[in-house]
Amino acid sequence: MSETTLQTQSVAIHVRKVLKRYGSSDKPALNEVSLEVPPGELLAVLGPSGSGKTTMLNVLAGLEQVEAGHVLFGDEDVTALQPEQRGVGVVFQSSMLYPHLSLRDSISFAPRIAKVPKQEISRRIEEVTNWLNIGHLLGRRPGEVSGGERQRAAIAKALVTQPRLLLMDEPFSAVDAQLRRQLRTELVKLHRRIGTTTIFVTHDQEEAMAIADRVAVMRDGELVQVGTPLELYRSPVNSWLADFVSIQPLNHFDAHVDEADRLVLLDGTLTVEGARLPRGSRVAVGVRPEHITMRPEPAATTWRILTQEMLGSVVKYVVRDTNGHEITTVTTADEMLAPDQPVELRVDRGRCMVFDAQTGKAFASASAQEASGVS
Amino acid sequence: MELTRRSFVKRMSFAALAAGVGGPVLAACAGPDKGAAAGGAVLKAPASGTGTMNMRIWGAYPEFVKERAREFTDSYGTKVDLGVVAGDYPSIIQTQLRQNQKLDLFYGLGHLPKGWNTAGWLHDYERFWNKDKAEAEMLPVVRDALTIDGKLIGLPYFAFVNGALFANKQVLATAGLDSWPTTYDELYAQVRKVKKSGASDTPYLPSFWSAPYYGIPFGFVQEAMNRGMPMFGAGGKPEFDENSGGVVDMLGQWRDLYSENLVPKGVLTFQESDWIETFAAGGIAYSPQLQYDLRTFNDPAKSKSAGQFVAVPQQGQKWGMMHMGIYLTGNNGQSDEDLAQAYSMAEYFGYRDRKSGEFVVPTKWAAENNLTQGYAEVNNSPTVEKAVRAWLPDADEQWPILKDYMADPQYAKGLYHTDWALEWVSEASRQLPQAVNGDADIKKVVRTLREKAEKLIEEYGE
Amino acid sequence: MTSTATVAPPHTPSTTPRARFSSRISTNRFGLLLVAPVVLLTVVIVIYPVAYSLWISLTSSNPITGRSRFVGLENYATALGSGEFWRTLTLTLFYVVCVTVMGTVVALGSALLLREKFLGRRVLMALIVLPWALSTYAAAVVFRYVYSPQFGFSAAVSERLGLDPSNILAQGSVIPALALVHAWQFAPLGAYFLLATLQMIPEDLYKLAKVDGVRLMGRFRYVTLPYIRLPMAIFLVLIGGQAATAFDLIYFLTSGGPGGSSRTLSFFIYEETFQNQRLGSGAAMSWILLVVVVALTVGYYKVALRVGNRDMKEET
Amino acid sequence: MSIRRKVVVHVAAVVLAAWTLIPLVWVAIVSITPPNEFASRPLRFWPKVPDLTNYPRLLGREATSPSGKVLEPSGHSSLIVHGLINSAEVAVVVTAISLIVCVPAAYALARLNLRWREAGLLTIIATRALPPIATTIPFFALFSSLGLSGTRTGLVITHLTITVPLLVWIGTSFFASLPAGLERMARVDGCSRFRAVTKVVVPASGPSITAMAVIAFLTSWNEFTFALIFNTGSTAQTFPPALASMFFQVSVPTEVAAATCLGLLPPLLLAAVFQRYIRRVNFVGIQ
Repeated sequence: MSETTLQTQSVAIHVRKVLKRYGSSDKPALNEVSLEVPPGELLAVLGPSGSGKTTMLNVLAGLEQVEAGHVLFGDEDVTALQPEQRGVGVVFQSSMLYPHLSLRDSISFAPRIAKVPKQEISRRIEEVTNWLNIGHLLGRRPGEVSGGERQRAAIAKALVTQPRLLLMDEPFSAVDAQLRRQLRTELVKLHRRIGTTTIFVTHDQEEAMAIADRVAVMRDGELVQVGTPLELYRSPVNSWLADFVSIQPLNHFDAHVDEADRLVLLDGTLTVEGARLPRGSRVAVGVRPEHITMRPEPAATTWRILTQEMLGSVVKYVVRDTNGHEITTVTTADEMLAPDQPVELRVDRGRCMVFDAQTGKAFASASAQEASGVS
Repeated sequence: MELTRRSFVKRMSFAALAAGVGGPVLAACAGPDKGAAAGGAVLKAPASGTGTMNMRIWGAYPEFVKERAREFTDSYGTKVDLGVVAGDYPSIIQTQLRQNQKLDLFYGLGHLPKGWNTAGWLHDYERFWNKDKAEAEMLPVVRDALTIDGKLIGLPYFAFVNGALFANKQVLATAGLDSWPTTYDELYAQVRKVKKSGASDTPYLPSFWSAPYYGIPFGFVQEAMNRGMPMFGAGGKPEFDENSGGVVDMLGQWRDLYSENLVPKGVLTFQESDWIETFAAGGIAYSPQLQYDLRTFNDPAKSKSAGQFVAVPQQGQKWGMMHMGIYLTGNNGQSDEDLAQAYSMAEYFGYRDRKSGEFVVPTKWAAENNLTQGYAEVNNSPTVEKAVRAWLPDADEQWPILKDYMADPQYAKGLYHTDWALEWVSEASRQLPQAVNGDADIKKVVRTLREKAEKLIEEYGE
Repeated sequence: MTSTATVAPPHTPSTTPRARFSSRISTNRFGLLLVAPVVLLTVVIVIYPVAYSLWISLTSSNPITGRSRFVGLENYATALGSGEFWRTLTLTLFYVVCVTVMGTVVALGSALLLREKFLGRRVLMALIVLPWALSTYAAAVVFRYVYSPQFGFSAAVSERLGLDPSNILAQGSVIPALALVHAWQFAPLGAYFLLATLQMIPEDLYKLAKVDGVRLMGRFRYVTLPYIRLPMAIFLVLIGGQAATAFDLIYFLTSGGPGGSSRTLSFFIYEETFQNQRLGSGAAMSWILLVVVVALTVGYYKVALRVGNRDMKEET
Repeated sequence: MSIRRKVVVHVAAVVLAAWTLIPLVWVAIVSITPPNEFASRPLRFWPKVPDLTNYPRLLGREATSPSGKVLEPSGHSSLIVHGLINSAEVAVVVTAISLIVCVPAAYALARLNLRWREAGLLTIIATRALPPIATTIPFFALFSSLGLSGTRTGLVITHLTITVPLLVWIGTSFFASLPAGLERMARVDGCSRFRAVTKVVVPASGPSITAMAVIAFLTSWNEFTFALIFNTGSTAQTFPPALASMFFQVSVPTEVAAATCLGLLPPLLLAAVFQRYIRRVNFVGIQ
């Protein structure tokens, strides 16, 4: 299928040891960050505010000059290039369109600056706006269309330049939740269609996990982990990241390994078989609520259901042991268990994320993979 | 502080700026750098007019001057760039002289040229080809006024009596008055009678009390002189003081006129147009006015009581004083040719038309606007008499009265022929109203004015 | 990948033209480049002349004789030691007070009114800009036709009412009368300015106050005033500074009269520098006036900001 | 709204309209009052026979009075006509230069986070506290050496001393209110820093820049002090001193009124047309 005539490009992006500081601040906004993005990938840069993710976007767009390091598009070193020379398309968080221009003029602005022939511009606009279903709005100004239409127009604007790289800075943060989900899906479809290397900045882990081929998580100006959503989900490099990328808050446990090679959690009310760690080591263990298997067991004495919350397809339970410890579990909404129901809990070793008690770093991923293999 | 490259560049550019702009400024501020333009042989009248002459006039009858300038251009070929100035005329022109603007022919009042000449801003008329003839034809008082430091400083623009006493016959008749006042005391007594009779609420309009610089100081000097009080002696030495009655008593009378509401409201802030309008509107019995405005008052298009305004005869009591307008020529380092062109224009406007030998412009001034001139031949010419009689009420009686005003008027030469007359007049225009409206003690005002003159003599005489 | 029709030629360093100059330099330099003309112009036509006038204020020169000498602070001492100077300064302050009071009353009144809904509101909103479009000189010329006891509008009205047309520009009333003209001319700006702020006050606050039983004046005091205090302070500073330096209004309407009753410091400076051409003492007095105006402005600003901030804190 | 409140508001609106308009309308009425009706007792609010002849006469034409008399052009016509032309020329040049210089500067001060930004703005605003008469003093000396006295160039320079600080001030607050990130978008759209300003910021600030232009024009058109001191009587005399020359001289007050109306018409029209933009002027500017 080749109804697309837009000349799209997809280059590999190489970010090499980029250092960026603002003013005289000691703490770098980007601390020797390196990142490799293969051509055509949709990469989400995820991080809390102040983590440097927007700086990363600005550095890629050329809006910020770096202090050290290099940025390459394919094999071209663009570090010294100005934004207008980089051939990137950007969808900004706010003011994504020129307030004083009609949508058509906003969208055609960049190609006009680049002196693209008029006919060619019209052709591209027609094509892109058809994809995005905003062809009928081109005569209006940004103030006269809805939020979602503005987002689509902004994307159209970024695409008509046939960018080598498409950058998006939390483009959907200003619209309501439902529309955001819809736009996300459209974005993924569009990316499939055009295949342009796309870097998408967001602080919303759900969004990042939902759309990205890979996610780069940033914190305090450093890249914490880059991986597919599944990798991040299953093998976070540290406990902070494990927390950050999970939709439901993790259950955290201090644990030690006993003589029987078991992980002993919560003073022993919960144990995990097959720790495969040195005896007596003290570790931090994180378990996702959905990875705790819960089964009603009238005879159970340790755990009882404290509260339950219906979350649609799943039910979230808070369960309490006799010592007053609480943990959260999520199960499919096949049945609803009532409070005070005695339950039995089980955690597989493969579902445990084991971190160093002091540093919070995950133990070598090899053991984790091995563990998952066992389960 | 370490001298970095940046700060050095910064300093250098400041220095360059200061040198570039500051140099000429400092030089210009040092004051007049041209010596008085004097000497040289008498010039010959130019054969033809060339170039453009700058002319600046007072705002009265600009259309008249414009028309004459056009005629001059038609006749002599010299173009005229005519500018009209009103308001603070002396300060404005002095500023322009100071700033070396090109002023070939401009209007000046009697108290101005002495200082300007001292400053070296003027070209005198000693090299004017018809200087002797023109001087011989001038009224003696005019010739005297125009002779500064023994040299002819310019040609007369006009010569009329400032503060000529006019009356509104209608109001006087209503009040039942049938004799003219012969002294200021009688005048003020009559004014009170008129008010008492109900014929007018504000029977007296002392036009010269008003806001402009040529208002109250001139009124003060002229009434004092007319009452025989000494004002300024040789070198501008003040001869009045706060202890010997004289001007103090006179100001006391003014104060009474004001506080008894015998004068229109707001007179102290009147501009010239206000005082003309107010008198023309009727309802005022007596007012010292500019002599030539008698025509305005009797012009039905401008006045509601036209035909009622007459001049009060001088029966042993002089009213008003000589007021001189002068054509002056600025000294901007011009060549003899340019100076001759300026003289040529001055001759046309302020003396005789070289081609016809007639007083063309002066006669028109006098005939059309009743603006009397510095030459008896003009003022008494049949043309002028005929023109004036055409509108003058009681012409047979009034025409000799008007001539009498011009026969031997007082002139405040003692004050006017000082370098500092302008400055003293400014000070007086601020001090005197306060004596009139009671803001300041009269004696204190008089003392201030005397001391001001003494201080100025000291400063300028240094 | 579905989009395979054509692929644009790859960007290579050799084909990328050099970036424009404005992009190559740092933000700060680019900014300085944009500011440079103004800085240069301000230095040449404002700062330099002003500094130069500081120098002039230390000299004394005679316009006619041309004698000029350095006198140090003598001009300042003379000014500060003269009764006339203090009289004009006092008069200036009185004038400033009159103008600010009248200007604020009119501006605030207009703004409060324009916040309401009424017939012709849009037209009135446009109309009130008119006085502002004139400068004080033009306003002065216009008000000559209002104030003249001979042909003024006020005279016409008072005659109709059977009153004696009074002389508004008389000793006792001249300063308020001039201030009124100034307020007439300057209030529209304040009205617009305050209106913009008034429209930001949430309607709910008034409802809340009403529910709490706060009366009209109380609602103004506790709801409106805290919001408009800062813009009002700024307006007061603007109009006050204007009034303190006004000259043309007085020049046209009274020339400082009658008898010096309206000779404010600004007009006094005009007389000294221009009529008397005593640049030295005129410059010295200008500097004193400048210091007074700046000191009052800064002081007032500080107080207003503090009060404004306090109000805002109380709110939250 | 209660009826009482409605009545009060409407009455207040009428009062405000009257307060604003009466002085202006009265001058207009005086300007069409024939001389013989002027200052009649009792004063009339409307002339019996309106007389429009002052206007053509001031513009240099003959006119026929209501009584059928053909009147010559006013003696002050060339004064007024030249004054209007000079004022327009000076105001246009002042507006153009002010915009060219102030728009970039105000933009930079508002949006580029410059060093010395505060100091610069404060200096600029401090110059506004100078009495205009005080700035004439140095120019008094400057102009005599540069030969700028009595020229349009000189007047333009003096007017810039007022308009430049003013426009930088209000321009800064205008630009500060533009949406954030406008320039960044322009940059990635292929504009250099400079083009981002000319191609995006300036067009997007249309209303603000219009307001700045109107204010510069009005300031120059209305400027009196410099024009009085440096240009009175010269060929470069602008309207205000020309009107002053009529005002202080033996002119018929009705004619002065007509001249006043002629000179005030351009600023009044301009302000009325652009008042929506002018209302945006925000003097808070700096914090």
